[in-house]
Amino acid sequence: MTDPLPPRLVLSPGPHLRAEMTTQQIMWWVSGALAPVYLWAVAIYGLRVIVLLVSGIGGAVAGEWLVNRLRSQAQTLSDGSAVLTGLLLVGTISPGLPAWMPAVGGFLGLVCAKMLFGGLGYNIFNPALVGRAIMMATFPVAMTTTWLTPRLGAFMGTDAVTQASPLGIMKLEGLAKATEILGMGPEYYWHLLVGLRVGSVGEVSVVLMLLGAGVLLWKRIIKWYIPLSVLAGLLLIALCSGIPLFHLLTGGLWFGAFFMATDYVTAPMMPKGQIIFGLGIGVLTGVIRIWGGYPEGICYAILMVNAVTPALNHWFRPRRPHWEGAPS
Amino acid sequence: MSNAPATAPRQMPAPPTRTLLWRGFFAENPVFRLALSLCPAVAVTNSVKNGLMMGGAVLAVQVLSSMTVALTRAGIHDKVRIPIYTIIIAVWVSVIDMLCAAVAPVVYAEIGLYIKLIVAFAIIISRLEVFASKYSLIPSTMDGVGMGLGFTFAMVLIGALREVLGNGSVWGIPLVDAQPFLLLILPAGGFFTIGLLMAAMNWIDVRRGNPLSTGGGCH
Amino acid sequence: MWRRQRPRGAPRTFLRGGVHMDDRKAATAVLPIERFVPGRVVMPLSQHLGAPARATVKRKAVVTRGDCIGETGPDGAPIHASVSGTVKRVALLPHPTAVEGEAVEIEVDPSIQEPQWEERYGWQHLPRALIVERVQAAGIVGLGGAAFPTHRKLRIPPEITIDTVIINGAECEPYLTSDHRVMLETPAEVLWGAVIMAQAVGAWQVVIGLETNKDDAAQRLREAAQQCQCHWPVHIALCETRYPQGSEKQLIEALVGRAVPPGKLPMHVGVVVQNVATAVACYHAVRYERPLLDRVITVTGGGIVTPKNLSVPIGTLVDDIVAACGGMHKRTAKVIAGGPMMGRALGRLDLPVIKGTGGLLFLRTDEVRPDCYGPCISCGKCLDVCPLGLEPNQISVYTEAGRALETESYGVQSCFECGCCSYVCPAQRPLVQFIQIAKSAFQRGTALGIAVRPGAGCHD
Amino acid sequence: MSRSGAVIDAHHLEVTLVGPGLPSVADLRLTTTGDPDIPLEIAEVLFAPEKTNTVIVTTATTLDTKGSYQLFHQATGQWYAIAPSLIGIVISLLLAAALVQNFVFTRYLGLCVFFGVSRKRDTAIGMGVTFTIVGFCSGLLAWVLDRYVLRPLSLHFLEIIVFIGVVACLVQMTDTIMKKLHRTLHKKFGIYVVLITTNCIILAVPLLNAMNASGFWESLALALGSGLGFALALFLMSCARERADLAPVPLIFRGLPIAFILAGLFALAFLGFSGLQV
Amino acid sequence: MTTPPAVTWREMWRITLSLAVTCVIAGSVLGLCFTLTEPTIQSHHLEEEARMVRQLLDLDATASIVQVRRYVEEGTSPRVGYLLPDGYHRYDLEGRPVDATARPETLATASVADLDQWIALTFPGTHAVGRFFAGYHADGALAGYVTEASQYGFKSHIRFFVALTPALAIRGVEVIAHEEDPGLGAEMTKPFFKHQFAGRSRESLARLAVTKDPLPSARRAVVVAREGIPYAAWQAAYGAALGALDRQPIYAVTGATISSRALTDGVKQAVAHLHHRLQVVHMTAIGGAHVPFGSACGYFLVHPASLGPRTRSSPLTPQRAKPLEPPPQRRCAAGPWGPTEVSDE
Repeated sequence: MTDPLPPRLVLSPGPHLRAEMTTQQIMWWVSGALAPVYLWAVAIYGLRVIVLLVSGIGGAVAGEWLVNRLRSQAQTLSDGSAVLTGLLLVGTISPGLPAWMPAVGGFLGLVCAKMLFGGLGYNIFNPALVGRAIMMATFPVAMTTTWLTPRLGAFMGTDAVTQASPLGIMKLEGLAKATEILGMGPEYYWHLLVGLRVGSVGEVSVVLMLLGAGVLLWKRIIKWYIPLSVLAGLLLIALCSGIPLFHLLTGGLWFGAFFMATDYVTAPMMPKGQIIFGLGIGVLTGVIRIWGGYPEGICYAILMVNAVTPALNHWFRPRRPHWEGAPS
Repeated sequence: MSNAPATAPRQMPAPPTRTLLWRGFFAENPVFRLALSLCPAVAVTNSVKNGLMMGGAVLAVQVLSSMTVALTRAGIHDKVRIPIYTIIIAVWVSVIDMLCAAVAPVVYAEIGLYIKLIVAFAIIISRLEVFASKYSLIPSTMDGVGMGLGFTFAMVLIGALREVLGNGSVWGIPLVDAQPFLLLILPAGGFFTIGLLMAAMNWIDVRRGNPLSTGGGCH
Repeated sequence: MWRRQRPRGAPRTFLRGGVHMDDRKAATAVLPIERFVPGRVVMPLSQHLGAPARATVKRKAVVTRGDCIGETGPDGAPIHASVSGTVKRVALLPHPTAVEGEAVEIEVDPSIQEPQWEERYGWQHLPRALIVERVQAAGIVGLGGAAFPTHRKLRIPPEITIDTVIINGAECEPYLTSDHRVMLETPAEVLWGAVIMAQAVGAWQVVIGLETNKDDAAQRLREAAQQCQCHWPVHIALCETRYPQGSEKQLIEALVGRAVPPGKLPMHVGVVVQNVATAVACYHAVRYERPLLDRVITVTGGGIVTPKNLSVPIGTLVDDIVAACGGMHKRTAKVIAGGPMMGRALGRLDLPVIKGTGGLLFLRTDEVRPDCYGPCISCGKCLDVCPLGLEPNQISVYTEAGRALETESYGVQSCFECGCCSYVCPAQRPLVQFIQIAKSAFQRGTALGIAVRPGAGCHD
Repeated sequence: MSRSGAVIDAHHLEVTLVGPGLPSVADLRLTTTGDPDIPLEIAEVLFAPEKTNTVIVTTATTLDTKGSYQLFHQATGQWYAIAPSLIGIVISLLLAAALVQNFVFTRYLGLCVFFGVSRKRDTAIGMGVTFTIVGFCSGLLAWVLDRYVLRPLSLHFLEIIVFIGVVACLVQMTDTIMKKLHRTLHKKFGIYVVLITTNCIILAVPLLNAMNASGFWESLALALGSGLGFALALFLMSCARERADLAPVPLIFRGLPIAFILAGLFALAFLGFSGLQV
Repeated sequence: MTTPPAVTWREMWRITLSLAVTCVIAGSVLGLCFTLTEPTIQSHHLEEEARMVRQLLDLDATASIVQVRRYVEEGTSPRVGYLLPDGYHRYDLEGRPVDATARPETLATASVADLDQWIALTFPGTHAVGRFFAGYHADGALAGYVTEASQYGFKSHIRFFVALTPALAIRGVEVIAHEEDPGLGAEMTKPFFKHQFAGRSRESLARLAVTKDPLPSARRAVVVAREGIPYAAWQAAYGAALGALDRQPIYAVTGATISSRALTDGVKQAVAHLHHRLQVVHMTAIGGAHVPFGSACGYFLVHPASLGPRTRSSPLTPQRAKPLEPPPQRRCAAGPWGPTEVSDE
């Protein structure tokens, strides 16, 4: 079928092609990379994880929708960032939390950290982590005590609240007693690796997170600079504690390093800046874990280093080749 | 109904008393609009009581310093007026500080440091420089009262919001047994509250059709 | 520290930035160049950078192919009739780059016999000035797209020494295969053209740079270099297939490892770069004193029924080419003169092919990028691909906020608009246009705010 | 009694003894500095590996790693003080004042100047540097006045007027000296020097020192730490605000409201430092 | 930059004069104000402390409270000193009395700060390190002790009072100052936590543990009932329920185990220290006579009569200066240990 003159030729400026990956696709790829982690969470914590996800995502989506509505501007939900924020938020909370709390966190995080600054791309702090920090300040008891024992196949599972997370025990009881309670043998480390341990919804299985991160690295959505330097930074501090492997495998480190710290908007853009950013996160996480008040510090560490991102972007700029002696 | 007597040599007609008294509440609110004296607005407003006390202290210092300056302005040498204003404020702050300590020791224990810090508030010295040094006693007093009341209003407003939502109580009396929204009594909550209240003020302004001023800060 | 090191044996390339993209050349790379002569041509009088030519013919005049119909000053390139026939009108007609411009419309008269151009004696050993003179008389301009009069590039100021002539056969734009076919089919002409230009500028070596996806052409050139005995050091170098490999400065960096500072020309580092088609045109101009008359173009894209490599007289209308290529698909949304990255979208089809047109690209709705864009998410991809180390994201954000005048330090002025940043931007922001706006703001001295268009609707 | 040991962890401390030989458990008497009358229970005394004359004392009672202790060796009649090193204390106080108890984000001081000056990065850096230097000097000067004049003469009711006087004089002096010595420096930083007077941090530091009856090193750490903390807060805030200035912030939030929200988010992030024991 | 117009001598003189006059006026205003408000501020301060002690010990307005201040004298042979009602007593580290100094008549109405200064001057290198209170009913009977202590909690030091019966069982705990997180550590000031200590004997404290289990509701009811009623009434009402108290752990505040543990450790330590020190000061020798602690009646923290506003009173100030004479033994056997129990006998 041919037609001598199509009705309308588009007259847009070049380039007329574009690469495959769009913002929306990036958001969905990241969400997809998180899927195994959440499936695992459902497997060990039961269907309540889904309720939490619905709540967290619902809160975040509601926040974005409401602000757009109040500003009477076009809805931006289809870019997928609000859903991802809700998803990430639920990854950082304890599985036994009352279901309405993630909604509050998601809503406030999205509104305060993102929508008030003009929406996607303009936020300075990671909205999911701001949501978590707000929840931590508002529901301190629920956020720190509602851990569940992981039990494979526990679909509607027994909701027994167990001892604290490994890092909580470490903070509370000190190294010697925690070693005794946790029984840090090879088997324990194996459990840490596969994710049979007490922890936040998204952070338990290091293996599955590596899988998701592998996908993101393969799709070139994230680069290795940030995650590796986060791990390196933490290792630096954890070596002082005497149990580097424990610190490396537990807590929200991997979740934070691969899925939180790599958030484009709140991370620096140049490799050098990214490495400093990552090292900062790692070191601060270690400092908070070992000397600070909280058992786990990656949430606050990322937030604090997010604050430095604009400065890092200012300091580390692309190298302009052949500049010297050239007229500007 | 202007009260300004045209006696002083470089006198301009003072605005009417009503304007002087009211403008501190909205149009020139020292916290929300002029963005001066912000420290106590965040620091001591986790309860209405503290806010009211702080507001009262600022009101007293403002009025007393304005009165002092209005009365003695003929004798103040122009070159050293700023140091002398500072001394006057410092004296009144010290007096109020001691009185507060004597009258309300419990509240004073919490906000004592901030009462002392009133001496560094830009709002007070700026009112002295802008108003009290140019007008006679009564308008200056009224101006001080207006500004002080505006400040107190802001403090009570912020304090009430933060206490009711963040602490679940009013004037220290618990309202409900439910868990309050703890964030608001933390520092972050204080900043959020003021930010939202400022935005609300802007919103009212926009609804009234006034142009939006995004300025502020002391210079 | 982070600079990419070229592994031993790997193809040469420029140092930073650039995009690897699907070259989409398969559809036309194997098609030989076909000759197509239309029933009429429209010769715009402005086909090069600089003041337009003055028409020397009137309506109803009869012209023979090769007659000069537009004169210019010493800096311009004259226009020659590309077909024999009758001048129908000299008028303001639609122009592919400007909105419209003065043009000469010629109706082909098949009865007029095409003139023959004889080989000139001693063409291999002409003095430098004479070569340049012949090139100028032939009306040759840079056929890579810039349309800068070639004789001006060959006229080197005495204080500058040129050691290398680079023939740009990179053709890094996707879809386009015209240079590729030219090199495949007439390698000797390319070589001789290059040697002539080396003579003209006093260079002692010639480097022909091709991308690795044209290694068959490289092979043909190598064979030709052995056969033609031009006694000149000619290197045929393969470069990585990476956009914008064909950009002058990038190609110089890849081939001779020299960096051209912003604001300077290649000749300042001792290099002259010419396109493959230009080289062939120069060869014809010097050997036969034949003016620039034809142009090899690639007609391709999902919107055209039969993609072809065509050799057409300059001035051929797009309409006629579409007809010669079997017509357009219904869903064709965009017609682009040139490559998809730096080419220009055409709003109508009654426009002529001019000297600088390297191809015609017909894109369907599903092949073009959408017109709306989202906010910058600071992914930094544009920083990675910018060959100059600029910060298009910052420029765009500042420009959007109406603060284009603060973008100096992000390098607005040195951008050559290769479009890599726009290509990779996941938010599909038209970064090149933001940079253009910023540039014009600097020229005007004031910046205007641009309404922010959040990405709503883009993703549906 | 100079410092001769340090607390290693909750149950161990390390002491370098004057003489050789390993003292027995019964021979040692360990007390906290404030409670010398109540000995703490010692479980074991061992030589420290690879150190001469240094022993590691294991206690049954839990020790405070930041506390100071006294050890009495009855056989030699020697006293040993076990305390964190001075540098350690000063650094820890410094970090506490700059980060954990950041004056802007946890004590809400200096906000007028903070919001007024944090719009541009350059002004923020200028103010931060100037404030740190002037604040440090005024903090020390005020401490000297408080310790050697106000306190002995029981004139503490004059502290407000004296401290504001110190600040005002220092600011005037800095301004004049800078003007005389370095014109360009004055041009660059002069405006900030004048602004310092309205920054309550500079007044709060001596007031806090007076209130807590701080010693010299504590005052020094507080003066320096508060300045550094303020400078850090100002710098981070200015970077963030420059970015927020480019954003399509809702109309009613433009300017100060969004700056407050931003400060709230910073305060939220700084919560991570809470409970930090350096 | 325009140079400022030159200042004439006359003008300079005026400026100096006006500044000087301002300063003088300012100084005198402040001095006047200070003189007027200082007594009230001081009495408020004392009153607040006295109110708390009185409330903790269920004392009525006629009761009297004695503050015992503890000092440490540094040096090669350190001494521990106690400012007792009759004077300043020094002991060596083992608790053996070294000497005692009667308080000069001139300091009869001195404030705490003045007394501290007096001691610091008399015994160089001495500084105050702590204190406790003893409360007496109007008839002179010992009502109990209140000791002040502090312990590092989650973020900073928690300062608290522990009230004890004469037999050193805990009557109550009151947190004076803390910087714990709201909703977490700050919950330890709530009745359900702080009253968990009430009723425990000194001996049982050594075994006292902190558990993270939730507080059983039956226990909670008993504990919360302590709020607002006198100790004796509470014990009378819930005596039966308190039976197994010594085996009951402290149930930590949910999510704030560190703060809960810190306070529990602090209370345990405070009681142990008070026990130790009472044994020392209980036997006080002045002029060879044993003065059992609690028998002296002169040095009141607050005497009912001194509580009117605008009266100058200081913690160790009697309304009428009493000479250091061996007071009659009045029901001092209320203490749980007799002289025979003192270790260094």
